[in-house]
Amino acid sequence: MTVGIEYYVLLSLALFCIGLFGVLTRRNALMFLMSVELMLNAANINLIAFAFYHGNLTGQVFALFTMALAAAEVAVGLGIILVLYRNFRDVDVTVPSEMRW
Amino acid sequence: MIDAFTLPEWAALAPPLLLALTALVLFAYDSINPRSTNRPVLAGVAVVGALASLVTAVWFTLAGTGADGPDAGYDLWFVVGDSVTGTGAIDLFGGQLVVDQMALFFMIVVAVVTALVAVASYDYMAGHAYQAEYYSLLLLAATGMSTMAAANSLVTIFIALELASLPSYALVAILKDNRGSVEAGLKYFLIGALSSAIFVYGISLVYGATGHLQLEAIAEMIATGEADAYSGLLGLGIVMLIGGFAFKTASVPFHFWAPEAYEGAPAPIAAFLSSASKAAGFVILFRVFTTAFPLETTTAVIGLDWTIAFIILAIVTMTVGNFAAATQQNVKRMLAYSSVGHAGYALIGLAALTVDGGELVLGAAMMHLLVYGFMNTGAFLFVGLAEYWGVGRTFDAYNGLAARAPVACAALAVFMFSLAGIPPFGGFWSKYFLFTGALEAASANSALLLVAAALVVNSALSLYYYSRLVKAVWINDADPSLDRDFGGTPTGLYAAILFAAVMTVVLLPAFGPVADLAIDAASAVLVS
Amino acid sequence: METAFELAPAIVLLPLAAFVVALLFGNYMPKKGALAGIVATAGSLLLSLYVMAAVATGGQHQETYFTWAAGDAVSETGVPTIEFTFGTLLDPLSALMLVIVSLIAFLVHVFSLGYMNDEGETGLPRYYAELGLFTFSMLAFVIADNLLMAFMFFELVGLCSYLLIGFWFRTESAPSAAKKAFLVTRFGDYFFLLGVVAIGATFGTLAFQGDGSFVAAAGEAIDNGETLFGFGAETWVTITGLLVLGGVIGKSAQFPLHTWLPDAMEGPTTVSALIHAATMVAAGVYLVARMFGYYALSPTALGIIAFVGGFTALFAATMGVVKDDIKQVLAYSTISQYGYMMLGLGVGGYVAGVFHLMNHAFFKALLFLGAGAVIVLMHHEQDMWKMGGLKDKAPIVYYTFLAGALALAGIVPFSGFWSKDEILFDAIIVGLNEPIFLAAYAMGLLAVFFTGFYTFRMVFLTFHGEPRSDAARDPHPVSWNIKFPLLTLGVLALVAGIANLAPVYKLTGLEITYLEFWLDGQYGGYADLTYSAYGDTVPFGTDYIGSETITLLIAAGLGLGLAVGGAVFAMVLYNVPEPEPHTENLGSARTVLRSNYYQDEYQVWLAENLTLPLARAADRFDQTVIDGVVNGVSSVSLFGSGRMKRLQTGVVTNYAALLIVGFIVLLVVLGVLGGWFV
Amino acid sequence: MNDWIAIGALALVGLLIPLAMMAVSYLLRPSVPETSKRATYESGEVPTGGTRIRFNIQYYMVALLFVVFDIETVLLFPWAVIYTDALAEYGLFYALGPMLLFVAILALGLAWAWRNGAVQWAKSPQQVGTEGNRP
Repeated sequence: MTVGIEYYVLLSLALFCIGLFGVLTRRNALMFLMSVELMLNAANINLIAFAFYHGNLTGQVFALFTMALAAAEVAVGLGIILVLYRNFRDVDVTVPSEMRW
Repeated sequence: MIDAFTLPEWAALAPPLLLALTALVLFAYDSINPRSTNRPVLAGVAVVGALASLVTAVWFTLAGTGADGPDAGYDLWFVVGDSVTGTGAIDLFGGQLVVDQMALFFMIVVAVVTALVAVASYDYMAGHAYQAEYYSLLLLAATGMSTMAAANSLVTIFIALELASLPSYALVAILKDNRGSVEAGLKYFLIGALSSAIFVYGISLVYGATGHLQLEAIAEMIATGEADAYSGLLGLGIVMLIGGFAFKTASVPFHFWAPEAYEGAPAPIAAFLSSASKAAGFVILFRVFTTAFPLETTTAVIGLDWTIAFIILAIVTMTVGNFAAATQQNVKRMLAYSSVGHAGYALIGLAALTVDGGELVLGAAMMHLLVYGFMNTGAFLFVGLAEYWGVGRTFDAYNGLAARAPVACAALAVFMFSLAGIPPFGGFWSKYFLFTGALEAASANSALLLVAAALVVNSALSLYYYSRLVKAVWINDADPSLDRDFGGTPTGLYAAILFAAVMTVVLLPAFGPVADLAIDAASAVLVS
Repeated sequence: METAFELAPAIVLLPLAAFVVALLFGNYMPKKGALAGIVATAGSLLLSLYVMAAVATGGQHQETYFTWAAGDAVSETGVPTIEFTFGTLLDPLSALMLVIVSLIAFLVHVFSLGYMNDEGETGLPRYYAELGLFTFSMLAFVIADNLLMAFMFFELVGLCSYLLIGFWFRTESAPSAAKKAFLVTRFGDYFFLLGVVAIGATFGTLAFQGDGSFVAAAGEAIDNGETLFGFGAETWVTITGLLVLGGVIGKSAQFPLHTWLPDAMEGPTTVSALIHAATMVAAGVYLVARMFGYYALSPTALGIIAFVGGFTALFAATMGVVKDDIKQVLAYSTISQYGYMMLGLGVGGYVAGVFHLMNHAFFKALLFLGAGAVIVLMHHEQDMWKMGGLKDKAPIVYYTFLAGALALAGIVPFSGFWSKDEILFDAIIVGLNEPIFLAAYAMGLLAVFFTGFYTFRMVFLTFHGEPRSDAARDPHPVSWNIKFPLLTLGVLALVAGIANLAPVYKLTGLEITYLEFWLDGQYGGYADLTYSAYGDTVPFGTDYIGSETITLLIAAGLGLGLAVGGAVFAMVLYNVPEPEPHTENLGSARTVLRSNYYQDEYQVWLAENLTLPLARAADRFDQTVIDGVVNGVSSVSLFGSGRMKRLQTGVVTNYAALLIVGFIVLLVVLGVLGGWFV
Repeated sequence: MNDWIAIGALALVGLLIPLAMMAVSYLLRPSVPETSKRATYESGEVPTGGTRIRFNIQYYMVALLFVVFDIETVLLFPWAVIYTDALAEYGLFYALGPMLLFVAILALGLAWAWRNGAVQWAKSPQQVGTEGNRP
C-alpha cells in the first residue's frame, strides 16, 4: 500500500506554513530559528517523498546535505544570538531596531 | 600551441579551489598560532590567495577555457584540458559543476573584489582581535561565491550559496561589541535563514516536478514534456527559487536585510557583500534561468513567460532602491539602498531576454556587475576610510573632506559619477547597453518600455543623491567648529580605493574586449 | 616601406610619452623636461621623414587601429551601420604635414631652451608637457583617417592652445586672451561638430579615403540626384561643408573669427611660433585640403572659401600696417597669409594652397622665432619703436629674419614668392572665366602691397636706424639654441620654393614642379586623393589673357611689383636713422585700423545686446517653467522617497512579514497572468 | 476493511488510555497543598535560585561542535553505502580520497576550535590575563 504523493506535499506544505507562522509571530530568536528549521524539514519531506516517487536517490542525498547545512546554519545562528544577548541583554528579535528608514 | 602544458580538467576549478586552500591555510595558521594579530602575514596570505585566484581566472579566460570555437583562446603557457581548441564548457563531476566563460567572468569579479576587500581590511580591521578568523571567513565566503559561478545543479547551487552566506553572517556581526554590527548580523541572518528555507522548498518542488536537480536534466525534462503534469509545482517552485536568488542579490521584496546589513557591517564587508555576493547571486540566477528553464519550453509548461517576473522585480527593485536612497542622511545607508537599485538594473538582463535573443542585454548585465564590482567596492571602501578616520556617518560629516584627502575624494567622485552612469566612466556603458537591450526587446514585449523608462527615471534620481555626496566632499566647507583628528594615511585602504578608481576609469577604453567577453559568455549560456 | 607605416603611430605617441615624462618627472630632470620633448620630437621628425620616403617610393597606407563604438544606425543614404574609429591615413598630404609639424615642433623645442630655460622661467615642466601634448594632438590630427578623429584632436589642439596662451596665468592679460581664444574657436568648432554629425548621419561614414568615404558617397549622391534631408544632394553637401568650414574659420583665424589670434600673442613667443603661426592655425587649412574632394563637389562652398580667404588676406594686412608690437604685426600677417591659402584652395588651387601652407609654416615660424630672439635681445621689450639698429649687434638674427621677411613679402626667389604667385595665378585664371572671382583675386593682389609694406616696416624699425632704447643699445646675447633653429628655418625659407617652381615649368617646360607631382600621387598615394582627381571635380573653368604664359607673366609681374612697391615705400618711410610713425597721415583711417576695424567692439556688442538678452530670456524660462517642473518632480520624488524608506521599520519581524507579503503578491500576480488559478 | 482503520484505532487507544488515567487519578486523589510539594525537585537537594539561570557559555560551545560534527556524520552514510562499488570502479584514490579530504578539513576545524579554547571549561589565570587585553 502506498500513499499518494499529493499527501506528502500537503504534509510538507502544512509543515512549511507552520514554520512560516512561527517565523512571523515568534519574537524569541531561538523560536525564530526553530521555525526556520521546520521549514527546512518541510522541504526535506518533499525531497525524500519525491525521491521515492521518482525512484532516484538524488532527493535523499540532497536531503542529507540540507540537514548538514541546516546544522551549520544553526551553529552560526546560535553564535549570533549569543552576541545579540551580550549586546542587548535580550533574545527578542524585535529589540534591535536602531537602524531603520 | 603544441608546447602548452595541459592540466587535467578539474584544474579548471582552480579559482575557487585556491580561495578554499587559502582559507584552510589561514585556519591552520590560526590553529597553530591562535589569536595571532600578525596582520601583515594574515592579510598578506589572504591577498595572495585572492590574487592567485584572480590570475588563474584571468589566465583561463585568455586561454579560452570553457569557450567555444577554434579561435577562442590565445596561446598561453598552460591550459586546461584541450580547451584551446575551443571545446566548449567543461562539465565536472557529472555536470554538477561547469566551467564556462560566464563562470570564469564571475570568478574574476569575485576574486577582484575579495582582493580589494582584503587589502582594505588590513587597515580597517587593525586592532581587531579575530584577525585570522576574519580573513578565513572572508575567503570561505569568496570560495562559496566563486563556486556559485560554476554551480550547475541545484545541489551545488544550494551548497555554494550557503557556503557564501554562512561566513557572511558571521562577518557582518564580527564587531562583537558593536551594537550596529550585531543588529545587522542578526537581521541578515534571520532574513537569510528564512530565504534559504524558501529556496530549499522551491528546490524540492522543482525536483518533485522534474525528478532531477542537475540543470540540463531539468531542462530536458521540461522540453520533453515530462513535467507537464506538474506545472503547478514547477511554477511555484520557480517562484520560490526566484525568492532565494532575490535574497542573494538584494532584490525587492527580499532586500530588507540589505540596508541594515550594509550599514552595520564593517565597511569592507559591506563592500564585499554588495559587490561580490550580489554578482554571485546574479550568476546563478542567470545560469538557472537560462540553462534549466529555457524560455520557450518553460513557458509552454507553466503557461507564463518568466521574464514577466523579472520585469516586475526589476522595476520595483530599481524604484524602491533609488527612491529610498534619495533622502538618506547616512552615507553608508545611501550606498546600501543604491546597491538595491543596482540589483534592479542588473535584473534587466533577465527581464529583457527573448526567445530568440538577448545575449546583448544579458552580457550587459554581466558587464554592469563587473563595473559595479569596482565602483561600488570603491565607494564602500571610501566609507571605510571615513570610518577609519572617524569623521562620522552623515553627509554633513563628510563636508569638506576633499581638503584633507583630495586623492581619495577624487576617486570617490569617479565612483559616484560612474554609479550614476555619467559618460566618461565605466558605469555609463553597461547602463547604456542595458538600456538599448531593453529597448530592443521591447519590440517583443512592450512592458520593457516601462523597464527602460524606469531605468532612465531612476538613473536621473540616482544622480541626485550621488552628486550630493560629491558636493559634500568637494564643495561644502567643513564645519569649522569640528576639530577632526585624522589618523595617518592608511596605505591599504588607499591602495584599494585608488585601484578601484583606476579600474573604473580604465574600463571605459577597455570596454570593447570586456563587452565582447561578456556577450560571448552570455550567448554561450543562452545557446546551450 | 611597410615598416615605416607600422611605425607611424610612434610618430604620434612619442610626444605623448614626452608629455607624460615631462609632467611627472619634469621637475627632476635637467632642463625641466625639455630634453624629453626634444628627443621625442626628433624621433617623430626622423620617423616622419621615413614615412615621407616610404610615400615617395610609391607607398600609401590606411589602417584602423581601434573601433571604439559601432552601431546599427541607418544613415540617410541607406548605409546600415556606422563605426567610430581611430586610424591613420598616410598619403602625400599627411606625410608632408607630418614632416612640417614635427620639424617645427623640434626646432621650437630647441629654441625653447634659449627662450624659456635660459631666461629662468618657472613652471617649465608644465610648459614642456603642454608642448608635448600639443605636438601629440597635432600629429594625431594630421594622420587622422576620419572626420571624427580629426575633430577630436582638433579640439585637443585647441585645448593645448588655451593652456599655452595662458601659460603666464598670473598676469592679467594672458588668462583673458586664453579664454578669448578658447571661446572664439569653440564658437567655430560648434559648427564643425554639427557638420561632423550631419555628415555622419547623411553618409554613414566619416572616412576620408576610399570607396567607403563620405567624399565618395557624396559624389555618388550628387550623381544620382538624391534628396538628402529634404535638400538636393549638392545643396546638402554645401551646407555640411560650410558647417565644417565654421571650425576651419575659427581655427585658422579667418574673418570674422580672427579676433582671438592677435590676443593669443600673450603666450610665450615659442608657442606663437609653433601653434599660432606654423601648425595649429594651419589645422583649419589642412582640414580643407584633407577633405578637398568634398568641397570640390560644391562650387558655392569653394566660392565662399575663396572670398573669405581673399577678404581676410586684405583685411588683416591693412591692420598689420599700424601695429607697434612686433608680435602683433606677425599675428596679423599670419591671419592674412592664411587668407591666401584659403583663397588658393577656394579657387581650386589645391597644390598652391598646400604649397603656401608649407612655405608659410617655415617662414612664419622663422619670423616668430626671430621675433623671439629679438625679444630676448631686447630684454623682453616688444615695442618696435624702442628697438632699432639691431642689425649689427645680432647679424645672424638679422639675416635669418630678413630671409623670413623676404619670403613673407613674396620677393623672388624666396619661397613665399613662388607659392603666393601660384595662388594669385590660380585665382586670376579662374576669375577670368568667372568674373566674380576677380574680386577675390583683386583683394588678394592688393594685400600683397600691404604685406610688403608692413613686413619691411617691421624689419626697418627693428633692425635698422639708430637704437632707440637702452636695451637696443646693449642687447642680451643669444646662444646656439636660438641660432640653430633660426638658421635651419632661414635656409628653408630661402630654398623651399624649389619644391614647386610652377612658373619656371610653364615658361621653360622643365618638369620641376615636384610638389605638384607629389600631391598628384605620382610617387605614391591614393588615386582619389590626388590633385588631378580633385581637378576633375572642381567645377571652375579657366581662361587666360592671351596665352597662359602671358597671363603668368602679368600675374607674377603684378604681384612682385606690388610687393617690391610696398617694401620700397616702407624703406622710404622707415629706413632712416630716426623714423617717424607717419600714421597721423592716415587721418581717421588710423583710428579705425588701430581699433582693428572695431571687430572686438562689435563682437562684444553682439554678445551684450543680442546673446545676453536671449540668454536672460532663456534663463527666465528655465528658472520658471523648466525649474518649476523639475522642482515639482524632485519634491514629488523626495516625498516618495520619504514614504518609501518608511517601509524599513527596523523590526526584523516586520521584514519577514513584508517579505512574505511581497512574495505572495508576486505569486498571485504571476498566477493570474499565467492562468494558474483557472 | 481498510488498513488505516487499524492505525486510527491504535492512535485512538493510545490517546485514550493516558487521558483516562489522568482523569481517574484527578478524580480519586486527595488535594493537600503544601510548600515542599510545590518546590522544584532537585534530587532531594534544597533548590537554590530560579530555573532560568544562565548556563556556562561552554555548554553552547560544545553543543555547537556536537551539532556540526554529529550532522557531518550523516554525510558519511551515503558514501559508505557505495564505497565498495566505487572502490571497484574508480580505485582507492578516487573512492577514499575525497572522504579523507573531507575528514581532514573537519579535523582542521576541530583543531582550530580546540586551540581557540572552545572545549576548555576553565581558564587558567594566565589566560584570563591575556584575555583581558583583547578588545
